[in-house]
Amino acid sequence: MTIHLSILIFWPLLLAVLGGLAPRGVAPLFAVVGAFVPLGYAVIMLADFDTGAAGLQYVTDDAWIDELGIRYSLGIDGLNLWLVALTTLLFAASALWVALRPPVRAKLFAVHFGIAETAVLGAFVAQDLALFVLFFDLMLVPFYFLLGQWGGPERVAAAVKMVVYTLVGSLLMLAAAVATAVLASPGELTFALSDLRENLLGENSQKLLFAAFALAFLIKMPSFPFHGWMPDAYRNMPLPVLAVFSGVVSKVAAYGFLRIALPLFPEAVADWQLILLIIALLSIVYGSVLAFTQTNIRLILGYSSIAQLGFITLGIFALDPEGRGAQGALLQAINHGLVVAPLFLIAALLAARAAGSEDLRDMGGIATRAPVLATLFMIVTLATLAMPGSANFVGEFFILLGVFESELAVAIIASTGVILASVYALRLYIRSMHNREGPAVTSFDMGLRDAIVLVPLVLAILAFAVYPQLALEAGEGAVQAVTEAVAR
Amino acid sequence: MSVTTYGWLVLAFPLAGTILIGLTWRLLPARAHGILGTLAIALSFAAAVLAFFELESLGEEERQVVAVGWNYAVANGLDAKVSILIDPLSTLMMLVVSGVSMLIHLYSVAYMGGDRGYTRFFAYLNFFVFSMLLLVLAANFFLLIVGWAFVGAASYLLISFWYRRTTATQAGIKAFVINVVGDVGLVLGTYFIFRGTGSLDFLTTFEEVGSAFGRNDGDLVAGCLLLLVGAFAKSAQVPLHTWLPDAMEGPTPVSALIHAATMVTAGVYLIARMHPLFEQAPVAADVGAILGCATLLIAATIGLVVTDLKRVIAYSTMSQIGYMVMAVSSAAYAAGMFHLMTHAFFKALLFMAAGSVIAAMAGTQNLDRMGGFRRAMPFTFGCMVIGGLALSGVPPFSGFFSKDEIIALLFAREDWHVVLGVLGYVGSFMTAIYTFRMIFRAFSGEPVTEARELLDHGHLYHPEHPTNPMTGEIEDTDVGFPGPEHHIAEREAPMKAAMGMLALLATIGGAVQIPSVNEALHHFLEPAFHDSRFYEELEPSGTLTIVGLLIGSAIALLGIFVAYTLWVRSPERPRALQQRFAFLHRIFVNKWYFDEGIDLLVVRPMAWVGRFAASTFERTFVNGALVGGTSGLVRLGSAAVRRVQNGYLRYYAALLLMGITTLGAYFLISA
Amino acid sequence: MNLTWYLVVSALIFCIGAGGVLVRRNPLVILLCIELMLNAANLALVGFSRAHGNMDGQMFALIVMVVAACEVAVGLGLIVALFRRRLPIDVDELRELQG
Amino acid sequence: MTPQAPKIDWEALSPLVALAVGACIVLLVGLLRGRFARRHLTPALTVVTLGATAGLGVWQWGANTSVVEGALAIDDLTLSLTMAFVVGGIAAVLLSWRSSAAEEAGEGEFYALLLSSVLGMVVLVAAQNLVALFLGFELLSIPLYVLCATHMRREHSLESGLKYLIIGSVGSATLLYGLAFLYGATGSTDFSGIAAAGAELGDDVLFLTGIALVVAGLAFKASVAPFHQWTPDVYEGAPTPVTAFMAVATKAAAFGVMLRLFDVALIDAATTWGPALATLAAVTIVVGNVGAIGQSSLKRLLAYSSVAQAGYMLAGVVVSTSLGVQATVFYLFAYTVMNLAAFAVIVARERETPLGDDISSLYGLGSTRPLLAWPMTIAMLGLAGLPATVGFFGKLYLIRAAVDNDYGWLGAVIVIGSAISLVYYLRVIAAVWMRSPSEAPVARVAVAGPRGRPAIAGGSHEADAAAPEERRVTQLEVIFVAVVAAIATIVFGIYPEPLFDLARDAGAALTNLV
Amino acid sequence: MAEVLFFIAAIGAVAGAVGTVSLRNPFYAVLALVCHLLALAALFLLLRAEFVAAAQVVVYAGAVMVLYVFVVAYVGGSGEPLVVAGGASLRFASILFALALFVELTIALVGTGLSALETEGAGYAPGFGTPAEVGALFLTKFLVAFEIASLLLLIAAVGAVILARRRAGLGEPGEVSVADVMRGREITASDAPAGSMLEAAGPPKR
Repeated sequence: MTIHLSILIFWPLLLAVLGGLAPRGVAPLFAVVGAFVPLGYAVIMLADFDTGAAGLQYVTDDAWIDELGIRYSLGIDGLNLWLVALTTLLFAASALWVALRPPVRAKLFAVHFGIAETAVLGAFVAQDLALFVLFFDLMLVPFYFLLGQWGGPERVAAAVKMVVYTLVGSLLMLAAAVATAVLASPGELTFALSDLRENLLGENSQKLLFAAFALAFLIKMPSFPFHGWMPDAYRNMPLPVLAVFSGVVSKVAAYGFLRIALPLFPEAVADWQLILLIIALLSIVYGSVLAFTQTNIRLILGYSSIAQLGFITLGIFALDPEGRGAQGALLQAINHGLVVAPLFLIAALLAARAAGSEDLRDMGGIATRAPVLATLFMIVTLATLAMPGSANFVGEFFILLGVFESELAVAIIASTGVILASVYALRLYIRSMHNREGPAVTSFDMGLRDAIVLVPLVLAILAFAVYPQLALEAGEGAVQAVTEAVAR
Repeated sequence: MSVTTYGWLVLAFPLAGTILIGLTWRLLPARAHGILGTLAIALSFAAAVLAFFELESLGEEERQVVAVGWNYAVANGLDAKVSILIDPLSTLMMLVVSGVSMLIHLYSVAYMGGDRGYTRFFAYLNFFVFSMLLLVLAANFFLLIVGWAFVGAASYLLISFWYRRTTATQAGIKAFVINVVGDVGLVLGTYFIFRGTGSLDFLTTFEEVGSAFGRNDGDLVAGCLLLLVGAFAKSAQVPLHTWLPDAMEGPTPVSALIHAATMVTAGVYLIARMHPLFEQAPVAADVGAILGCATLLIAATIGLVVTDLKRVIAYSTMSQIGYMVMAVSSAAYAAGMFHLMTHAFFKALLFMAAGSVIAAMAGTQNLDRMGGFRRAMPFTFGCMVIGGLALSGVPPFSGFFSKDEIIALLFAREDWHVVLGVLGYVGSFMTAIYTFRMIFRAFSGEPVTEARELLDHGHLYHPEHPTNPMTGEIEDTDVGFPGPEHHIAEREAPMKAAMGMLALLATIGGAVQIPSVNEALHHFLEPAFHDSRFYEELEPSGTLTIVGLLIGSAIALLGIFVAYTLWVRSPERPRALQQRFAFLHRIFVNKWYFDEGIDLLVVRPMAWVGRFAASTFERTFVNGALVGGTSGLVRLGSAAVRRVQNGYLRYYAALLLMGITTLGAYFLISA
Repeated sequence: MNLTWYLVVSALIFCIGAGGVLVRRNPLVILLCIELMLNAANLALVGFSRAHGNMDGQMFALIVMVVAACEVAVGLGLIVALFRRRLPIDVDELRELQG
Repeated sequence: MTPQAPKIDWEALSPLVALAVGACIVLLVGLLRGRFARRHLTPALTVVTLGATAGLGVWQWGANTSVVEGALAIDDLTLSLTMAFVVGGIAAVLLSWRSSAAEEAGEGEFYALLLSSVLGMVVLVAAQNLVALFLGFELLSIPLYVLCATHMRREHSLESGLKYLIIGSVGSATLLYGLAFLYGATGSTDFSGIAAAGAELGDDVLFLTGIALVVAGLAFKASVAPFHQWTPDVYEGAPTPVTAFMAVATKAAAFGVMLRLFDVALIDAATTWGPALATLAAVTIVVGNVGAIGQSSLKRLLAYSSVAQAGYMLAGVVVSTSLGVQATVFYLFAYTVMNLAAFAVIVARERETPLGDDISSLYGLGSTRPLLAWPMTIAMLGLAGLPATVGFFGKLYLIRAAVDNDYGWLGAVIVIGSAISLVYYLRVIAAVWMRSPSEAPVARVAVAGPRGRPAIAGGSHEADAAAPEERRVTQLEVIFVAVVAAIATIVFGIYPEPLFDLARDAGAALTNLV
Repeated sequence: MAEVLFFIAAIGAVAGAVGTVSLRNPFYAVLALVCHLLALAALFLLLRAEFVAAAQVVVYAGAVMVLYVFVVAYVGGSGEPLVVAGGASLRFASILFALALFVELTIALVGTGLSALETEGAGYAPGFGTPAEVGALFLTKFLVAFEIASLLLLIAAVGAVILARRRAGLGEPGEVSVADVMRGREITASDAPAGSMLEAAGPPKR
């Protein structure tokens, strides 16, 4: 019983509120502090985490609402340890980025930003179904404001579309969660995952409820064909926000599959496996193909995310005995977050060099006077296309191996996704950095305030590429537990 | 120090060089980086040499040493470690790679002198060497794949080194994507093998393979074929070869190093390395051999007609690698590696010479516009001829021994491999022809303006505008384009040194393995192939060898003679021949329509699907049916509700009454 | 004379009243129709009270009369107010609020 | 025969007495000459009365007695709902303090009517026999008819009054006829008697038809589709404080009586009316949410939303378990605080801008008036049922109750409804935060009074007196209501335990349920 | 004998109801309602509800209706054409629904298993329906109802006053508002609703 996780998740909120009350000027400072302390916490946790031990660590478990059997129970294990770290890292980076370029009404921005981090972290560490759902739905609110107030031209419409579309899933999940708890509770109603895992439902109700959860997660990812909200949202969301949104929020969905769906509905998962694999496959191919037809950088990255999350879904539902697929999915979730965030920030820099345009057709030749930017961008690009030697490749290697063992054909088709990825990623790089200069391009290298954010992120990517073992070891036990649950 | 330590050092130096150059890109003057890079490789080479001796000092059977650096991805029953394997095979490769690389670095120090991207060039080049050595030293599939992809990336970076040339970037992405195809093949192949042996480590796998798979076991064959996909993509074998000719967009040293000497031979190395698997899956091996043979003929035919200097050499590279693949796939391992080595020498040499010529031509590579450089650039001419003789296998040059060794072993292999041997001779005939066609057209005949400029005024030809030789579009000389002082034919010392060195090697390189005289290489490599079924047995009889050598030299000389008659004696003859064999000529000129085929089968459909998805599907289904449909439904309902809410009190009352009635009806019915 | 008759009559009156509310436009008359409905209820109540022989129904009926009176008072007050504001005494004209 | 005077438990009866007496006093004080007395004393006294009622209610908590020959039951259900009425009442008083609606009606009368309406609600939910029920019903309605019309300068007000009166009377007539049938079928006016008789009556036609009519009558009061149509018009036309009061208190009363009647008197017919009510609930949810989309008048929008909310709460009634009762009561309170916050903001904006209750009156609120913007935002998020607001747990609780009693599909309908509702709730939030005042259409002043005063429901003289350009007079009490309600929404969204306890006691009051 | 009386009264009641609904002139409608009420009183008597009957005549037919008559006179009961805004469709629908409802109710009343309805009613109990009984009940069982009813009356009165009393700024149709005179607008009888006092008085003298 420790308070650490509570501090970890509520610190940003606290600072956000304080920042809201503080005088206008210092608000960004509050945001930075609010984002960096959790980062420190997470780093310490990484060091302190006991890889060998099974089960949860840093557990907090208090009664919250007896009436509904909802407990305030948090915990860290192999599944969420690194995702928490990733979250704190990306939020810290993004907060710093914003603090160095304060937007209008920075105070309000900081408030929503803090709420967002709290919600995401909460969703990651929650060990109670209702608590998870609560944070999962809460996540959307701050992003609605961030998109709606600081977004691009059609921000309001995009924001409404995003929230409504994704909440349709989330609310169904809410109902499903309640149903699960009510049906599964032995006596007293309980939402505690540990209890729910113990007494599972009948196969039919499992199928129904799993469908609700799956829908919610697939929409959130987003996964083909439920990505209708994505283009508008991505086109209009402010880039630093988009960095964390695309980097982290989508991972909550993937994590949800591992934490909630697989353990609670094993039989349903077994029945729906092929369907979900096919959805994942379609996401990979469709996302990749669209990614190399788009010219708007945000959309290229958006569709590439669809493909990447397709891979993650693929891994989760590989359900191979060793749990390689899930292991890879977990790793890939971290990797994708780690690469997509800097990419969005770089996109901001590119736009700054292409007279504000985010369209590839207006770019080209930006590398000429920006060697540092070009190098960082190149590293991130290669990581994105899962070049062997990057941690992303390790992730995909595990995923594909997992699928290869359960569904050979799927694996072989999916591997074309790797090829397509190399096409759209390089296309993005070449058409922005290489070739003849675009008409409005003025090439200049990145400044200190860009480097201070981007370089650490890229270093993180490199470090991860050299030694992914750490994350794998942490995840191994937990992942196997999950997959065994399904196998049983 | 132990042999593995040297192995790590071999890896460490180039990497350190890359990082150092990268970090000091602003601190040191450009030239310093050139020297730094060369130095790094030199050290690496030294380490390789030491490793060689260290290895020699070990006993026959413990000449396969594995060293584990750290666990890379050891989880869920997967054993992907950072571990290197030092054995004669990898050592030979180390030596060749680091050695040739060193010379080419040296060459580049001068050749790239005028380029604005000088520092970047050496960073890339060092990175490439590191990757190549990683590939060579990898002790498990995972690391092999890593190195494999790294060299691919390095080659991409160097191909599109002049990144503001659209032609260059296109060539780059083409090369990269095809290489990724290879990587994927390698990965999937690994899966198949891993499924059987349950380990990624080479030596474990090789031990397991016998017990894990039966002969020609389905999984194993599939795995090996997929490995071949990887090998072919990297070694530009049919049908995954189309990237290599385009890769000539890169600076000439790159072509020399990557696309002639080292990277493209990785496939050969892979097959040799995986020999236990291929011997267990002969079907796959045969496929390899046949495709290799096909490649060598196709490439040679194209080489006969291409008019681009560098591309001629590129195609000849393809065809030579075809020999090697054919060799290692038919268990002539030593011969294959031998040819790999000699080829590295003379092909690098040829490229350097070509680079010198191209420099003199101010970037132009078209043979039709060349001529008469013999007196203008004697040194280059000399090198070119030596290289040419070696390539076309004229005794006593290195190529002669290696190539004929291969063919001899093919004959020794009996049954249908004999056919391959015969075709090998056909290939070598064509080789001799196109090689000397190239040489004659570039050096003999009336000096062209550029040559004359060099002869009469002793300085290089400078066009008023730098242009892209492919498209002829005007360029500046800033970063991303060739620099202003980019024309330094054979002037500078480092170039001469490098070329001279290679010329020497190309001449005497064959000495290491002369049939029935000196079997050094064969013995040296033996420990690496101790588990091979053929290595010992496959031994051509003395007479066969002698006959082979004689036929080989005869064919080569004949080829040279033909070339001489055609392009020196009566230059109008080729035109006539073209008329005669118009059909063949068209096929050859269009490179057997491979690009078109791939474009038709892969690129176009993909693009079409993409356009369809982006324009139609996204709108009609994803946003139309799913989003628009539901929202439309809701709006409709909203409209309906608000129409009913029309403000007429009596309407409300009516609805009230209706509600009451229906409710009453329901209750009556349920009663 | 059994009680069903009385009740059927009350039902008839109730429905006439209800129908009246729908067809008339003058709020005064609509109020009258509502009175009809209430009286129908009264008749039913008294009838049932007779049937069960307990007084509750009758008491209820008396209370209803009071209520009816109150509704009338307020209703008429409203109509007067409308008239004062020079608003048309016609429910079909009063449809500012809609949609 | 000399009738034996019934013994009366004055303690238990005290809350009602307080209200009645308070009403009379306020009425009398309203007759005083002094402007101060009328303007400020009457509302103060009203608040005091309501406070006293609440206090007495707390004092009587847990007594669970039935008074005056079992005519009324003063149990925790009654008292808890009384609290809801009191909250709504106090809010209404604060919102109408210094408002022109009250002034036009004459403060004394205005507040007296308010109080008597509250009394009617208490009687309604406490009633143990049909007579008391009907009387309570009327006592709650008739004052409201008047209150709706009090803002005479706007014909909207009168129109809404008339519509409410006529439809309402039809509704109560229907109810009455239904009650008559119940009495006829069971021969008793007491719930207990009806329940007893209902046990053997089973599905007698007369009995069921009676139920049908009663359902219709009550459904009308709770604005359940298809008996909801008066709601938008009346809500829009009535003075905003009155609308707020109607929205929260009336709804609470209607559901209170539903709980009593259906879950006590008619429980044996549950198998029959259950599905009917469930269907009505589903229809209501859809109609309400769908209707609210694209409304530009905030009051209208909230009216439709209240229809939808009624649908949610009806689900709680349908399941007819004590869990359902608890869920309903809990949601009633959640609904009360959330709506009060929203209406308070609307009142404030009506007084500040010439735009009335048009959604454009909220434009740019976020940057200029955080104290109004946040309450509005929180209220909307709460009504949409998003986490960290009490609305979230309300929905959770309702769904849980529904699923618990095999009405899982109703739970699904609830969430789908909430999903649709987001469209218009988010629109309001967007208006608050994401639009600039410049986007607002040119001031569309509602029918101007003779002094060129924009006569807006809930408008205030201080506000109107100020010159149009700097009409910045927001009475503090309005902001106070908004902020308090918003805070309650959040606090109960994080620590709902107190509300749960209250709901649990209320549910326990209906002893006959599982 | 009772049957005869019943039929007379019932017919009277229904006829009155129909008259109320269908007569164009509100004034006549009111009178029709009075007839209806008297007939109803008779029915009450037949059902042994003397006091209710009496109250019906005195309170209802007497007091309440007088109120009506006054208002009609004040407002001017302009008979409206019976054409319905919703057109014939709504009217047809409403009649249809009314009929349907009637059918349902009748089914309920006839189909019920309640035996008492088949009889003349329960046996005669002494004092059933007498004022004494009523009074006693009002003071005992229905005490609450009684009190609340009284309060309700008070509130209704207050409400009526609020609504109907004069107000500054709200023009009185009977009077000429100064503003109108200033605007020099010609006040004509046509401005006043038909049947109002202004109409009777005609335009003001200048």
